[in-house]
Amino acid sequence: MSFLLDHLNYVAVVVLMMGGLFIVFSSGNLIKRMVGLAIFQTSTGLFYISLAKVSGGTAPIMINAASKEGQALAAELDLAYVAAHGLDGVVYSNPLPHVLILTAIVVGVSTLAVGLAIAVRLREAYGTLEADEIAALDRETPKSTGAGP
Amino acid sequence: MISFETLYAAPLELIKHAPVLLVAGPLMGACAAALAPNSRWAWMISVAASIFAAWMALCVAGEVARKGVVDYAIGGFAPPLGIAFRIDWLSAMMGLLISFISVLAALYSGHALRAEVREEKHGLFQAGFLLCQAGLLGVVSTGDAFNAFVFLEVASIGTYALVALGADRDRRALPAAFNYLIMGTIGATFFVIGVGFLYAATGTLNMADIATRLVTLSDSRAVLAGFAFIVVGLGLKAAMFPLHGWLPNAYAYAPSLIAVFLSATATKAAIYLLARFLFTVFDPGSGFAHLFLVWVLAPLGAIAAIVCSLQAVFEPELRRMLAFSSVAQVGYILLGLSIASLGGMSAGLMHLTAHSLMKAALFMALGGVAILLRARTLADFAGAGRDAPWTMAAFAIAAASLMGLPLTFGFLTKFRLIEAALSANQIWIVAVIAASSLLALIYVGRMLEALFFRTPAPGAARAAEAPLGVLVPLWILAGVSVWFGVDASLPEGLANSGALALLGARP
Amino acid sequence: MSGAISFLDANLAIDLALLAMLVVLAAAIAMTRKLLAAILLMGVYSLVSAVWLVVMDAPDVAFTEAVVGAGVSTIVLLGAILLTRAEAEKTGWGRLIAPALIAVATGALLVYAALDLPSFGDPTSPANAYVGRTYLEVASRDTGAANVVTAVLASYRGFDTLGETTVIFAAGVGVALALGFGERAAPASRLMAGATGDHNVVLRVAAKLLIPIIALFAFYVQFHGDLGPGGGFQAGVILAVAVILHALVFGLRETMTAVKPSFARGVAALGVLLYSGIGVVCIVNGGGFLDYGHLFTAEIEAQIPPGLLGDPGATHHWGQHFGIFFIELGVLFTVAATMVTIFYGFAGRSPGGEAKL
Amino acid sequence: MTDALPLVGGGLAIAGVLLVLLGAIGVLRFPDVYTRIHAASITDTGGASLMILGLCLIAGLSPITLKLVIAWAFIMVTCPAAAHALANAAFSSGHSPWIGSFRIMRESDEQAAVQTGPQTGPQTGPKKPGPKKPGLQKQ
Amino acid sequence: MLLLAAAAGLMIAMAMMIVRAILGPSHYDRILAANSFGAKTVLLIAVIGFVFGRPAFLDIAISYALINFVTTIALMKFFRYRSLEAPLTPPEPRGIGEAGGD
Repeated sequence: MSFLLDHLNYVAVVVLMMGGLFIVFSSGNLIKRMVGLAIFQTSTGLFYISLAKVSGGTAPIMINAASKEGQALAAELDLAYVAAHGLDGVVYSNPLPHVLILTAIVVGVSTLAVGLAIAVRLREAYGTLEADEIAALDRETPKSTGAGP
Repeated sequence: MISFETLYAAPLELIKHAPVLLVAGPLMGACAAALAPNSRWAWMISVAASIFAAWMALCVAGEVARKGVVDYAIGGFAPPLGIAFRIDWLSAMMGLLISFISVLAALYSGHALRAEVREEKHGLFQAGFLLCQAGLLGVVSTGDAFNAFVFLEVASIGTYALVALGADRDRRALPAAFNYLIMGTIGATFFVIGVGFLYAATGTLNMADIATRLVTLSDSRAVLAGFAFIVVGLGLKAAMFPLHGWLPNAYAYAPSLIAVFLSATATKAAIYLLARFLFTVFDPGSGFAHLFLVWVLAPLGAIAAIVCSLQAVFEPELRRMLAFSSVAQVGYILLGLSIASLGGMSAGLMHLTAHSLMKAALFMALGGVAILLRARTLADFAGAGRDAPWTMAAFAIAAASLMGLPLTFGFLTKFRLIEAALSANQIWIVAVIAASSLLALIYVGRMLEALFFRTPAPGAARAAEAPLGVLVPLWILAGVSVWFGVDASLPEGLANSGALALLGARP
Repeated sequence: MSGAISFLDANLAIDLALLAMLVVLAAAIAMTRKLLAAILLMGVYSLVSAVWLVVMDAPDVAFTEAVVGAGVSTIVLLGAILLTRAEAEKTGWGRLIAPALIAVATGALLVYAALDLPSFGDPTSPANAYVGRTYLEVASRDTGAANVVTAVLASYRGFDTLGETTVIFAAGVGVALALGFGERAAPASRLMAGATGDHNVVLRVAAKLLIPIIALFAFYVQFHGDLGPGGGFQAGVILAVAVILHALVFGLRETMTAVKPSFARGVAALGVLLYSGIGVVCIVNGGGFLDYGHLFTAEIEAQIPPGLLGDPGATHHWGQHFGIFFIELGVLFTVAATMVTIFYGFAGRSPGGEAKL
Repeated sequence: MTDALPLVGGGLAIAGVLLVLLGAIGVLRFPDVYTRIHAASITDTGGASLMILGLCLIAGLSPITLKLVIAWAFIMVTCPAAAHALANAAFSSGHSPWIGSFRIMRESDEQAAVQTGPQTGPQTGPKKPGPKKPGLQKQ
Repeated sequence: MLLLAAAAGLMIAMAMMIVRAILGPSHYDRILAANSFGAKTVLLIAVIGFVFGRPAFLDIAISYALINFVTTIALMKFFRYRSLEAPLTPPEPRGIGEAGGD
């Protein structure tokens, strides 16, 4: 039970990744594909952040352990747990994955913007956004057709 | 051994920082190109930045020749904390290859853009091209797993839109670009997931550091999953056989400059990263990495070499034909790597170089002719060899290299590949290469037959000789293919050192 | 006191409840064919994941997810379906099998591996005990920034952030190449021709009130970044949102005369140039690329009074402070300008396109 | 006195949450969009006011209180404005309330009625820009 | 404890909003739900800050409140004008756009 609870977080994040991936591959609509891609990328971020969490920790923004806020945080800690893991004072979560995911989110929104821009052009050139219809249109008009910029 | 010390001359200070300037140069050039007042300025900035990058790549190679491995800690923070570049012979070789092709592509871009892209977009186009170049150079230089992802995306994101610009000529560029974007992004995200598992298992992102800490973790399921995700992710980016679906259309309908540049560099950088992870981060001698090499990479490479050559044989459109052949050639390279001996890997890396050179030349020649001729299928190109003899002669040389005719670089690399397979007692690889070469003979033969021996349909548009700005880089590429075919000491030395760096880098 | 127990349990309970919401939302997005609903749910998804990130002690990431996911992504998606279509076609059941297999295979591998990971929240896991812990110990000392995330982002892994800024710039280039800079934006008089009545007094007043405040808030976020959550990226997006709000309320043309597309394009490029320029300045002054310790030449360094930042005798982080300041400024420039460019691209490409010009 | 403040603050927060919950139930149970807007917007601003007041009491006099007040001010400006915009958009697109159509009101505001029929959200005319209404293109 | 209960209550309200956002039936209901969800998110972030002892992160809540507003305006324009570029100024000729523009 405890093992399951300890890993439930990861499993939930994995389910989200599966959802994103499923949306990307199952939708014929290109905009929905982009939405699925965004979910997939976001959930990857959630996975990293899960790795970074430390029980009883707080955000990695340094506070003075002697201050009122710091003491309140230290008081909330399970002392046995803290002692068992060789921690002292205020416990912080791991900052490194946060940094990585900041970058990844930015990459995600960039991809989204470019993908949607291409989708808009696609719609202008083909009049549809369904992958099947686009494929059908490509099959029946093999002659060169400029889309117009 | 090649003496690179004689090839470069730069102020000492510049040499010291060459690894990072190699990336920062094109990057800053991209900003300048985006600000350029007109097309001409943008082109000059692009050429200048590419030449600067090539110069820096030479400097880096010289340093590597002197020291063996060049480490450069960015921001002054030592590796596990900071990001560090780690450049060994393999990185140096890839850097040289990418920046050399970039210079030629930049030279070519002047004419190609004028013909294919609207004037007001030239500045941004050059910016995108330089960003892609900076990203690829970053991928091959960095020693940090996550940084590699960032640079993969720097290289990709601009490229998606650049491929889509082919829509001015053929609207099929748009679905191709969209598909490329989806697959490329999924590949990159898989890579990130894989890196995440490695980080969870080792607590670090520096590749060398990961490798050191993985030694004790060989049976961890997290590491296994990390390996699988990294391989699939990079396989998508590198168009490894079953994951190559995005490639043919993206190359076929992109503006010709992008086809030249991507076919020669983008998949190669991904293959580099794959090799880096397979051989430097994971232990190829044992465990799942070894199983993967023998039971997955080698068969997939073989299937790619056969199946995609077959697809090329039955493909009516010339550029798609070349694109399928690219996937097949990726198969050769992976076959070489999968042999995992010094000879095999060296042959694989040599073939990588050879393929870059010839594919760049082939796409460039087609682009040069198609500047005036809106041609796509083999029939459209009929008789182009007579109308544009200089351009098509270079095409023929590169095609001969693709086929593996003696006296060309392609022949030599295939020969080395066969040698390595024989010495590793893997006769089936020889058979695969022979069969695939036969198929290459057929599809290249079809191309050349159409280009040189068929008369164009009456009333059809006729090709004209490509302008000088295209002919010069084109003939440089073709010339290098022949030069290396006759005297391969330079690429062979580089590839050997690169293979040694891969095999010897285990901690 | 039972405080310690409830603290940890409450954290886990909120964590799992939010994840359950995310799963429900993802399922709903997968099912719906109405793209607008999908986009709205996507916005809600971002909000939930941002709250989750706050619970997971990642306020910086939560901030970014909030401004990006709930703000920019939603607006860009809206702009895209305005130019296309708000309804997706039905997908046959047969076509769902292969995607489901791919997703399940991926998920199975992930679960298989994830169950091997150290327990959730384990402070001794390799991920939390090695480099991450070191950052917590040394970052404040090395850089003088209280926010370790900012310190790592801007200093230790400053090169990643340069790459990230470049990615954003590349996205701006890509969107501008594909959609243009909003040249097709119709004149206001044509858009509003024939509309009678004024229904929007409330919005106009609210917007007039909010736009300067949003801009001010952006600068607060920008310059507060090394003390609290926030930084150049978040501030850039918020600043861009101020411009977007102006365009939404007073018309794109009006905004484009105030913030010219060419200006936005220039600022985006200048931001990356500023960032990499800082790196080059460090090289010129004898350090490595982005080595802020060498941002100033030795002569200037010698003239800085040691107690300037309030800790006389201690090592001052003058170079680090300035380095982080300038690169965050570069990020702000690029992000704000690129987001505005992207918005111009989508909003300015009038549906119906050529017919309007 | 100082011990009582957090308790009072907590109580106020709970009161605010109850209000928000009431509103949420309203949003779930009410029959049409206008009544739902009514339920949501009033309880959101009211609940937010109570909660933020409570949190202010807990925080005491500090920069955090200032931030809370700023957040409150923003909510007080944006939530009603957004609710107004939403109701306005629903009304002018001819979305009928549960009790009956807007026919009487519509005659005084014909422009809104010409545009689209009732119950049509984005499904109809996806590419039709609003101003291009029939008979309105004067230029 | 009181604040924890408040957080729980808010999350229940958020779950109800999600139900409304999924069920619809009209898009206006969804927008309403999303908008109201945003308001509750602001409150939840504020409360969570107090529950877990770091109330300094209210910046995030403030930015939510602002961005939520902008998104709602964008949605509203989507419905009323089918355009993000139209101004919301009164129709009296003020010459907006003709004078300037690129």
